[in-house]
Amino acid sequence: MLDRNGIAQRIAQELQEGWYVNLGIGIPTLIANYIPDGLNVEFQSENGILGMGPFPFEDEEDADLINAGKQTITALAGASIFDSATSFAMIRGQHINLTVLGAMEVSDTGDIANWKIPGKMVKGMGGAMDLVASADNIIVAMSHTNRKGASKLLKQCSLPLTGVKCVKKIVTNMAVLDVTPEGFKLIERAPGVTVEDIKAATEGRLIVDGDIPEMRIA
Amino acid sequence: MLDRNGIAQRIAQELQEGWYVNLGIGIPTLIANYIPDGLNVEFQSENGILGMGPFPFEDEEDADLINAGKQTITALAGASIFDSATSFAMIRGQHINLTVLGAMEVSDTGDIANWKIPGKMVKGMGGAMDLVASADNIIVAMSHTNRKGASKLLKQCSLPLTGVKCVKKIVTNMAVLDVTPEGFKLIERAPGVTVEDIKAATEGRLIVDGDIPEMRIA
Amino acid sequence: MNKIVADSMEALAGITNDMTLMVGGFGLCGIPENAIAALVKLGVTGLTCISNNAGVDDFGLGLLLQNKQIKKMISSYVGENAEFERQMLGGELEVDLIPQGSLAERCRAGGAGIPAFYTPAGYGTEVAEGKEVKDFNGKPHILESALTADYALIKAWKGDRHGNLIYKGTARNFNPVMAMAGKITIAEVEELVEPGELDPNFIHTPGIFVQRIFEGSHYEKRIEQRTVRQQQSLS
Amino acid sequence: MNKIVADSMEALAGITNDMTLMVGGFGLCGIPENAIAALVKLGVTGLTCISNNAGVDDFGLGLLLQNKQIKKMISSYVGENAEFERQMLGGELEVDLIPQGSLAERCRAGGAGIPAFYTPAGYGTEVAEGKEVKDFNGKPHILESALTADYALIKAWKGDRHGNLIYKGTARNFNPVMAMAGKITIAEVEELVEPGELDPNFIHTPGIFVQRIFEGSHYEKRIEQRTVRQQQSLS
Repeated sequence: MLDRNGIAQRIAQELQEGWYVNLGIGIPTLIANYIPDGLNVEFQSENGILGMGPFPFEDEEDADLINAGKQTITALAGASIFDSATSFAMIRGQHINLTVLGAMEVSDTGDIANWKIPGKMVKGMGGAMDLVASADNIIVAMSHTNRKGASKLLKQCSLPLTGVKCVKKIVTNMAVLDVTPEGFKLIERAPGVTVEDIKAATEGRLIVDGDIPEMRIA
Repeated sequence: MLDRNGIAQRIAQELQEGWYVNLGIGIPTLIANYIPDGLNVEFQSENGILGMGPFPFEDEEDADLINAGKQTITALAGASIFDSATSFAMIRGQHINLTVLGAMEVSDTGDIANWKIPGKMVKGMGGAMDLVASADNIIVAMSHTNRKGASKLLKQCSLPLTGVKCVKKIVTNMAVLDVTPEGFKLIERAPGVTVEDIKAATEGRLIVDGDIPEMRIA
Repeated sequence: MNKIVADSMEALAGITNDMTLMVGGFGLCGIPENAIAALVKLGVTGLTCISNNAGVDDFGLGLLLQNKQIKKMISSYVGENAEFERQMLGGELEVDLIPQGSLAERCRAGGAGIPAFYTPAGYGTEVAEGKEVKDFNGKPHILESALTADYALIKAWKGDRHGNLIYKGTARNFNPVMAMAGKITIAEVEELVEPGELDPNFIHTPGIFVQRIFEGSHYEKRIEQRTVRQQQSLS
Repeated sequence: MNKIVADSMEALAGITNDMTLMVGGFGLCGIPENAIAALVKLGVTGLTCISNNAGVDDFGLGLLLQNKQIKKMISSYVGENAEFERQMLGGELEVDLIPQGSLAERCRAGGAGIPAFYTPAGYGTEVAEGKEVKDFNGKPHILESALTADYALIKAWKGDRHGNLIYKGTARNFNPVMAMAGKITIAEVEELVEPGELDPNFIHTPGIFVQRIFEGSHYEKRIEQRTVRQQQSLS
């Protein structure tokens, strides 16, 4: 089983040269720590920056320079700053090559729910609905099951949706899966996790086709 | 009868403190020469500048600083430069207080035609359709009749329209007229022009209500 | 043009109960601190506030919430504010949650004279309820309408008396689009400068979008998530 | 990121007959002079060009018209070009004239993932023919669709290898919105600078909208209407 950093590390392997990437709050944010050496990618944060750098050193924090998680950040050489409408023009206009975000539930048709638990959690969708509706390439980073052990990979989402038929790939603590017209297609197992484990933890349609390799994480 | 400068001078009297004004090509451009002393107005040109100043002195022309008529211009202190989408956001969003433009024909319901003579002149509408459709306050500056002596203030425009029911006021070489639901309402006569002259030169419905004063042009 | 007013209280002249206000900022970054403080002092109630977030319990729009001045919030994310959640779940506060990109674009549209536009964001979710749906390039989109406000309260870095503004860093965020969408836009700046000091080529918000401007004071610029990395060892 | 290509010919790689190109500029101000010259050399034909104007007879897009490379123009104003008028009235050239503001907004929409929007411009005119009409606030608006292009050819003042651009004066005009709307956007700049030389806070076009960039040469920057005023006497 992977921990949060392991999930981030595995997703980092999906990055390609020259990509613009939007990382959501939580596990996705950790991906920036695992960029392969020499690979040029730029991070966008939807509050209005492209070319986001690492967190600042202590005493160098600037209240006027934060990411969408409200964390203090830095700007790299070649960065640019813009307003919220321009930021979502980039997102909606499909100029972002990859979006990674967390989820509470994903359905085997690619629906995603991650913004609301009726009567309980009402934080809002932030930019998530724009991101999932617009991106050609969305990876969901999450744990395979919730705290009670119930699957988060479902036939149908039970929570209010963030977007429909949009998730293309899922990386969990147990597996890498593609979302296909036939359901979740198992691509890789996490170290020490069996196909049976994954079957047991997946409520939605699961396709297991031939031998499923174990992930390689450097 | 007024000449082109006289028409411009009369329209300049309509300007009010703090207004943003878009002046079309031709007679409207001349209005900038007649701003009353001490009155603060700012000129917008739809190719992307606010705070347009006078023409440059010789040898100070900048190819990267022109107005919508492609003339070299200057920028005043407090000017700003922006792209075409932002420029028309100002126009469409009704942030411009007054638009003045020329016309080939105006109808007594406020329709305007100024962009096309079928089979003959095909220059295009430029920004005129956006301007007339958006502005709350449009003054048309033109000669009362065409070169053949035919009225340009009509019951109905014969040329392809630029906009419908949008003109509020017309200043010609002969008169100042408001466009009202009942037709052209005569407000002022040009020096030396009689009400009868204006009646004869106006094809559309003309309302003459009481004594019509002569314009005062300083 | 001289749009300078003396202070935040003078800037707020004309704001009355039950009005709709836009308030710039993302989280606590780039919020009009002085105008919000003045609104608390003014005590107007029944406000509809359009703002990406709702501040935290004791800062930003949270101050207006504590003071029960807000009737309705139109936001995209309100997760940092316990009082907000309490009022909302208790039915005291109306809330319209809308996707962040749609919020930004609806403000811009309001300022740009575009009454409505199509976006894919929110299709198939509760955000789409009651909205027109239309396919473009085989993909469903929903029709979103423009937002405007009686007053927009925004914050910039520097400005001049024509109302020209520049912002600093990600404190820009929603401020430029809300400046466009306010019937009356009130800009507070950290520094008022003379016309001409701001290069016309690098102005973020042209003065035409701003009706009143004043120099704010005592900016707290609170950081919500102070996050740092370790200094590298010098070896 | 390194998006720098050696020259205009390399920048145009992939442009073939019958493609749709956006070309920045207003009149002759801010046009991509080097890319246009390279297009003439490349000799591709059947082009659909989206550009506010069509140049003059012997400069700008006029060069492509003379060379019969353009099948269709989508513009707002083409009054400065006799060859254009001849080809158009003679039926050799298809022309779609659209309001300037709608042209700018349709490009922005194309880049911003907004497939259509409502505008009052053109209602009641031939521009509205065949378009959906809808009333908002008692005023009729027409539905306009987004524009995109296979390639956008734009011109900026300075740029870096990430594709970040700044423009100078009113040479900005349509360039930023066309940069957004090109599937492949080719930017030519007067000066390539190192990343970091352009202040992130004052970049007009973020690099994400640009796929290729090169430093142009021999800019003629022709002035269409040289207009000057008299020097004041010194008395």
